[in-house]
Amino acid sequence: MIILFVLIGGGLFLAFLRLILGAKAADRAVALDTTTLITTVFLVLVAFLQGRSMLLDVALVYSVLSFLGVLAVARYIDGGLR
Amino acid sequence: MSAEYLFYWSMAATGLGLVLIGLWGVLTRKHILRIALAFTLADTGVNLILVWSGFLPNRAAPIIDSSVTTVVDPLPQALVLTSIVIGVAVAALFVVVGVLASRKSGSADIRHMKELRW
Amino acid sequence: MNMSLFAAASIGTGIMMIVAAVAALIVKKLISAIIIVGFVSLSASLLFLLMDAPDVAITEASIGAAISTVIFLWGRGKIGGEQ
Amino acid sequence: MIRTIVGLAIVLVLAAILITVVDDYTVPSALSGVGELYTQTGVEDTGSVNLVTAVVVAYRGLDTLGEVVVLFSASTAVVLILTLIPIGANPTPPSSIVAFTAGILPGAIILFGIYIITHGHLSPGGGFPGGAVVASAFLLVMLGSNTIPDKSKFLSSIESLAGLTFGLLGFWGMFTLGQFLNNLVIPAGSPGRIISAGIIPLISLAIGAKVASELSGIFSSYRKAGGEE
Repeated sequence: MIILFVLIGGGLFLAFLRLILGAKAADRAVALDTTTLITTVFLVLVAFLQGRSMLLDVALVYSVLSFLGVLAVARYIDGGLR
Repeated sequence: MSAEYLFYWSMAATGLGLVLIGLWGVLTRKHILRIALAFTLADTGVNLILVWSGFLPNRAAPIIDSSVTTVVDPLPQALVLTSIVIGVAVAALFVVVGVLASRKSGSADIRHMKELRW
Repeated sequence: MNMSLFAAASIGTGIMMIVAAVAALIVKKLISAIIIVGFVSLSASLLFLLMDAPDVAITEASIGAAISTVIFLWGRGKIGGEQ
Repeated sequence: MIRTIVGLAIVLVLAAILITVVDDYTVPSALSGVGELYTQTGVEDTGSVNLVTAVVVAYRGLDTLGEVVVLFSASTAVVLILTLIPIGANPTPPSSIVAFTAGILPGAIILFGIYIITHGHLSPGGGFPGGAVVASAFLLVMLGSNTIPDKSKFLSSIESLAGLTFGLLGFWGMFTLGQFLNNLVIPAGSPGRIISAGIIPLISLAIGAKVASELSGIFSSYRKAGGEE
């Protein structure tokens, strides 16, 4: 269990570094996508540890809607949000 | 310094820090949309503190089934649920007014918005 | 055991949120600030789940991930110009 | 520069005050006041398994009505401002990948949002999060197209119908049981089933429709202002 937490935390931290330091807006958008993916995994792990399957709904909402923000950033860079 | 103590107080410290950072941003930033972003940050911090005020460690989420006996306080969660949705509508209003003000004065910098001086 | 792991997770998430909030206010370009505020909102949803509030976590995830980011990006696109 | 220093000083003083206020608290071990009452008797009183939905819709239903009015006035202000003063620009059309995805996914997202709304008394969810999810489906439609939406009257009629339904359901409880927004005007049923908890699912549907139509109205007015000129 500790190994899982360390792996998830390390991945989240690396993506977070790219989010803060990222040279361009596109780098930050990709880093945001990565962090939401890793966070979804962590939410599933929390639902497993607490033993309540209804907490999986939160992970479902995350995975359904997290790409919308990245899509909006892409459309903005493209010039579609004016 | 038990783990429970750290778990409980780290939530409050995060919310408090977000409120203070948002307040600092509102006071010192120049760009009108940056001020709106700082406002949103403070909003998130206030919501965190409100939910934290009904939270007890070692209890379950307030959805009763056969395996759960003690749950956390549902009342602050119900208030925050509506507060988040209202917060995004107010942020939309803020953005619209900011865009109109920057159109009128020709710049998004609040130092150039002469009409807003008092 | 679980409690200490959750404490480590909440402390790490809190530190990342604070650093990201400061970075959102001092970073140069506004679009980067909007992306970073989206990350702060998503991390807040993770903290809401750790505080046993799944309803609030769902609301914050859907609002913060999609709607709030798009509203700010739209406003940024309508202002145009510098910064 | 002087503004930065003054702002930092104000924030530091406020932080010191707040830290001295919360300094001597310890981790509590029991709930207090009305929260304890809700957790003890919530399921028998309302028939809803999810206590948050019970508080939002049944115990504090009048507060929720007021908050829906606040949301209504905020979104009406946005729509009114953008109708009176259009802000012109021409967005570029989306690429074919985005257009194709935005044609397929919104149906599934709307279905998921309806699931969240109607299961609000059984699992995490309810009117507010489900309405936000449905509104993000409409947002995806607008991100993936370049046309101007033309159904605003339809949206506002849905909005007024949902608000009217909320009020009328409240008055139903007032005339039969003598209490505004009492949810037991139809029997509670057995907690944990989808048809239970009185009229909580109906009020959740009304709240969800209202939130979704108001947020969609905000997006549609943003896009409409973008299309002119």
